[in-house]
Amino acid sequence: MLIDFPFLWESFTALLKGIPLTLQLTALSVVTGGVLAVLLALMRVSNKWWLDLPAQFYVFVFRGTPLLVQIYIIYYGISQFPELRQSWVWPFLRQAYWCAALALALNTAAYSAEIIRGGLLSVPAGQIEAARATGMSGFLLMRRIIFPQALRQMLPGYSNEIILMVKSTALASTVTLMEVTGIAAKLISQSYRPIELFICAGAIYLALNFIVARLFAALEYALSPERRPAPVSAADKPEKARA
Amino acid sequence: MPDLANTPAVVLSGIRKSYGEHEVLHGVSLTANEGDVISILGSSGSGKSTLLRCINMLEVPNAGSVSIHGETIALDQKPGQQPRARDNAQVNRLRAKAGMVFQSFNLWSHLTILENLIEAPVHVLKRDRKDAIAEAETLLARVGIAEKRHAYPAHLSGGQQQRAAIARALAMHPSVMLFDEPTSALDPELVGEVLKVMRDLAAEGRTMLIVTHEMGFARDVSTRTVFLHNGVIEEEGPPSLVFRNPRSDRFRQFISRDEREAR
Amino acid sequence: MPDLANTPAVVLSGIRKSYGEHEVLHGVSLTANEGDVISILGSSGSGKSTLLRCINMLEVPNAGSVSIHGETIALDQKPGQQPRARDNAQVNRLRAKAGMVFQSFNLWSHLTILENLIEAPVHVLKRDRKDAIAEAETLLARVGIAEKRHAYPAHLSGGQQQRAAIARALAMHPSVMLFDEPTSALDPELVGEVLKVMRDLAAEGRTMLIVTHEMGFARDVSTRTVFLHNGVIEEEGPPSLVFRNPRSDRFRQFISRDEREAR
Amino acid sequence: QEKTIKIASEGAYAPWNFSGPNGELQGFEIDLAKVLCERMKVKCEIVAQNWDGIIPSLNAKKYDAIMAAMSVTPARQEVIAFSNPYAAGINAFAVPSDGPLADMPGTGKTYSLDTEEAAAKQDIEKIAGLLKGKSVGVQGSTTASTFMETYFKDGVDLREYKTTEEHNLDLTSGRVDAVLANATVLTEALSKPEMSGAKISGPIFSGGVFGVIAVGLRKDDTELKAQFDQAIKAALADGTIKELSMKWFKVDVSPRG
Amino acid sequence: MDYLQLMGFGPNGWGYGMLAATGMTVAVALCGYLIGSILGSLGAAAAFSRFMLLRGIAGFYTTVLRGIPDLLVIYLFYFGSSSVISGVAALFGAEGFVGAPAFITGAMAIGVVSGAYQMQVFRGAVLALAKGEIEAARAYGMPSFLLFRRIILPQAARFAIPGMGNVWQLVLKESALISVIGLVEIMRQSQIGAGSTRQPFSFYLTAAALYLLITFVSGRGFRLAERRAMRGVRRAA
Ligand SMILES: Nc1ncnc2c1ncn2[C@@H]1O[C@H](COP(=O)(O)OP(=O)(O)OP(=O)(O)O)[C@@H](O)[C@H]1O
Ligand SMILES: Nc1ncnc2c1ncn2[C@@H]1O[C@H](COP(=O)(O)OP(=O)(O)OP(=O)(O)O)[C@@H](O)[C@H]1O
Ligand SMILES: [Mg+2]
Ligand SMILES: [Mg+2]
Repeated sequence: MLIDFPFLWESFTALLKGIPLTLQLTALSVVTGGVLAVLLALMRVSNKWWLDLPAQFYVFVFRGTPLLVQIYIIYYGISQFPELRQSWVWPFLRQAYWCAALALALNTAAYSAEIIRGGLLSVPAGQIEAARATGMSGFLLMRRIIFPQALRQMLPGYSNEIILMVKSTALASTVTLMEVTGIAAKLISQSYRPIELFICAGAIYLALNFIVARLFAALEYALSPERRPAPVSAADKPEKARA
Repeated sequence: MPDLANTPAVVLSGIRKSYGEHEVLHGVSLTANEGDVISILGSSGSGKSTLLRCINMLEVPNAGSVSIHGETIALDQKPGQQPRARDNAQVNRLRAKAGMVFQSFNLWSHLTILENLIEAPVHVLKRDRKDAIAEAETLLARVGIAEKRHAYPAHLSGGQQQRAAIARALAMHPSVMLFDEPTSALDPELVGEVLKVMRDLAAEGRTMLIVTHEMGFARDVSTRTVFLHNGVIEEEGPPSLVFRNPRSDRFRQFISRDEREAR
Repeated sequence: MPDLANTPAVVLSGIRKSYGEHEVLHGVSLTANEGDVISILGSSGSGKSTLLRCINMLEVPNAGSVSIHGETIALDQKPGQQPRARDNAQVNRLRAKAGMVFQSFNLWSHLTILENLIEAPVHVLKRDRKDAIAEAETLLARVGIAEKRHAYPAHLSGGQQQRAAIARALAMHPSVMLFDEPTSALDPELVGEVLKVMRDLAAEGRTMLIVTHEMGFARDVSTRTVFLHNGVIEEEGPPSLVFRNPRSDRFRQFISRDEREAR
Repeated sequence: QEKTIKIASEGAYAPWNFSGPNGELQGFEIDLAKVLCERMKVKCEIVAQNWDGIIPSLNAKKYDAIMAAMSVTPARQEVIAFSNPYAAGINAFAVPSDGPLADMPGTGKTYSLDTEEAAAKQDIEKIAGLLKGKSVGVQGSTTASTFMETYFKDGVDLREYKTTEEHNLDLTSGRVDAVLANATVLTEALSKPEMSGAKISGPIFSGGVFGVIAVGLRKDDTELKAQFDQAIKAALADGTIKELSMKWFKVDVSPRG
Repeated sequence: MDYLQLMGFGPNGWGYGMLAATGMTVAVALCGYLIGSILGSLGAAAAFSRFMLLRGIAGFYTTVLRGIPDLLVIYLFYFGSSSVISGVAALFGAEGFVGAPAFITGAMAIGVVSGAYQMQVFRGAVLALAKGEIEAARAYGMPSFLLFRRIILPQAARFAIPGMGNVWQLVLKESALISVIGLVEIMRQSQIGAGSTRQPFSFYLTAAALYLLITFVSGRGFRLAERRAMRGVRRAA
């Protein structure tokens, strides 16, 4: 089979137009989902059943069902109730954009919560006790001791999640949003050359995700100085701002 | 504010602590007055670390009470449940006054040694960062690891870690100090240095509870010696008294071994 | 098989080890004959642990060579790269002969104490599981923690962990033993017990290299004392000689402190 | 020895082709396939295949023919061949029955865009006026979307959905003001209680961009194409197709001319 | 027709079909997950290797397979492998579609993709291990594989299990994509049902319930595994 370069190029440029929407949805869901995930993870490790149980249930439902079904239910399902169509949320939920963002955020929150929980559990008890012994607790303890250590442990897993989110935005095309996959599906239907279009779309996702993966690798490196060989001449190392 | 001159720094009364079914402390009572230096002796597994950890509520006792500077830590004891402190803010406040050196050091692995030292002063005591750094450097110099200040704990030798842990506790200017075998990883020379530091602190009137196997220190520096055996205090008193005239057979045996070894 | 009677158990020659640019060992040479008990003294940070860790290649030296029972460990030294052992199988074989007690114990946290003891005998030496358990229980009884055999390391006191670590090393029947401050967390009574165990082992003709701060042990039990200072051997010889007539000023100072403390 | 040919259908597009609870395929095209195979004197096996992979799998020789309500379009013709048509695509708008669009011009009429384009265009223009600023849902990658893009280029907010059920749901929820879809499929859907609030409005269109529906075949499989062509011609001639169409759709979808 | 009848096991009920599809989902997901575990642990081992080439391969694998849409991987596997196999078969005179069975292709494709994710999970877990305990194992002469099996794996499991649970969920959902190669799993069956009966909610909600059921059962397993892996870990007061 001869490769049809003009066609590939044409498809590629058409697909590029979907990138802003893909990125917007990713950013929106990762940020809001991330905040929710931290809360859920804290509830999970709180040792209080009345916090743990709801969080467990949330994770169970949102991790347990396909994102497609979640989008479907949020977009098509809720709208079947006339009461909701009268309420104040309708101006938002009427729009596919907010429905997709909401579904993506709720979904990633469940997955991220588990990743964060794993990170929190990996912090050695002794180091937490040392912090408690100085009078640290609650948010301060979390921010200064637990989270910085949990963070580097969970980065690889979290990079998985972000990359998945970039790819999951593709499902937004099921609710009429024209992001990269939506455009690809349209072009496929016009040209019936799925392989070529998938390769173009694949290249775009790969490029986006490559950037995500590199960013995470760089972050992991930057956050783990103690895993590297000792600093050479300690004396003249500039002091790091860690305030 | 209770009257400082007359209230004891630490009062433990009837402390019991169990892990599962296994009771480790069977009702320990102990009073440390301001300026007391109490050395806690005892064989391995007798509950020394557990006792220290009960003082700052890292282990919440199953029974008994802990007071620091006259303030009793409120505990909740529901039957069939793990006991817990009622008021976290209170516990945190008191903890900030009680510096602790852990038996296993527990330095924060994601922070350099200097950062380990300034972490709590800056963030818990809200001390000025510059001042905290200056003081930390003095402390590090005092324990002889100034040149390691930008190293991470994982890159230090055992003795260096222990000294960093001591310096970290001192950086908090605690009024009560809980030291769990603070010289175990040090060579005799450094043991001497560290004991000197502790003597100075004692002279400043700090209250100290020190778990130690250094009989010399227990004898020479401490104002009181406590011998813990199987979770009860078997012997207690000024070292001059208990070392010369032990009432308990177990303690006599304990120190006799030491005497034999030391010669 | 080299002639056992004449080949030394461990030969280190010209060992250099750097972390980054910081050279910790500046060419250390040391020979331990079969049955030697070598105590390694030195102040904190002088490189004692690093030296022990070089013997079983936990740290691969940047220069120099290590031979165990006459077999030299083959090293690859490419310029600009971390040095590494050429033959992993060889290293593993020799390691299985050299039992090690770590300064920080390093018990396997996911295994109970008993499981810790039988892990390597069963899986590395392929010893029969039943036999291994029987022996492990004897060893645990010998160090006094038989009743903790089904506990996990995190639930042991410091001294109990250290004893478990010693028992774990002994369970391998190593012909060479590398002990890094094996009594640091023990009370004087137990120090006595453990030193007795080591004396017994010495009597059986095992070769031992022991980093220790117990001057008494160094003086009384070891056949040779090595004083490490800033990464070089400053003093070496039979304890009867070096303790009485130290050639190096540094060593004289080092032991003088101890003398003063001990009285 | 009888040859066996494999025919793929989607199995999820009632009443053209759909599945019973136990996976047995039914529908207009399934019946038709059986008739055609009988006439071609070959043994047939009908398999269900997800729409997304239906053309690539044909070219990968996973099966030999597609009968899945697939319209003949130039783009598809670039990758596969088509037999003679066996049905015409007829499409219509559906709208909420209590809304302003309930009685659009031309309701009840049928236009062929091939032969009656001028008349059709008059109504289309009026409808375009009504639809200005409104949103219309269509199934993506269908002739319905092509139709909307051709005749309602400006002023209409066109939304593309994966399936017809989905745009029907949005019609009930009010997210779109109208949908355009295959009339047979719409009629079937509107017969369900969930969609009792909607109705067909405006004329039914056929021909033109809606084109015709035919068997999809591999380009190099000329022999099979000839067999299908002949069988379809015969089935059209003797009214079999019309009969099946009336059975399943209640209207005749046989291609004209 | 009411819901119970629709999803029931009567002559007009879709119950058996949905059940069979559930079986397919579980089977493909399980096989894919296991293949992924093997690839993931090999990948993680390679990522820690001292050979630059191995590290490079591992990095390439995880970046590319996580980076491209999963559907593309499945297409490449399915059509790629079948064109190769068909080509070979044609040499021997076979005609038509010759390919690896769809099930194997699907499981392989999912395995290769999930391996890339599992590799990251394992890598993170290994980084969290206590270095000293690994050194202890080395010091006792444990060769690499034994060390991996006896010490690293059980300890890494502590930190890996939450992430592994995530990947399992991912694989479960990903198995829906294999419908493009002709396997009927839960989502495809629901789509068929929705398109055939025009009752999408009944089917998609049932699908969600079935996934939740699988999640519930597997969640039990993961919880047990986590409890076992966490033995001997002390949690801070
Ligand atoms: N992984 C490492 N990276 C960088 N420097 C290290 C590392 N390990 C040890 N060092 C440094 O090497 C020197 C020697 O360390 P070593 O652990 O051998 O000391 P030691 O003699 O055992 O001391 P101690 O009696 O305190 O245990 C120390 O200055 C230490 O800071
Ligand atoms: N988290 C725990 N869970 C169960 N048992 C524990 C736990 N911590 C300590 N123990 C047990 O409690 C007893 C007392 O332990 P503790 O650490 O107080 O001893 P110690 O006097 O400090 O001994 P050492 O001198 O060896 O440090 C020991 O028998 C120990 O096994
Ligand atoms: Mg202790
Ligand atoms: Mg050391």
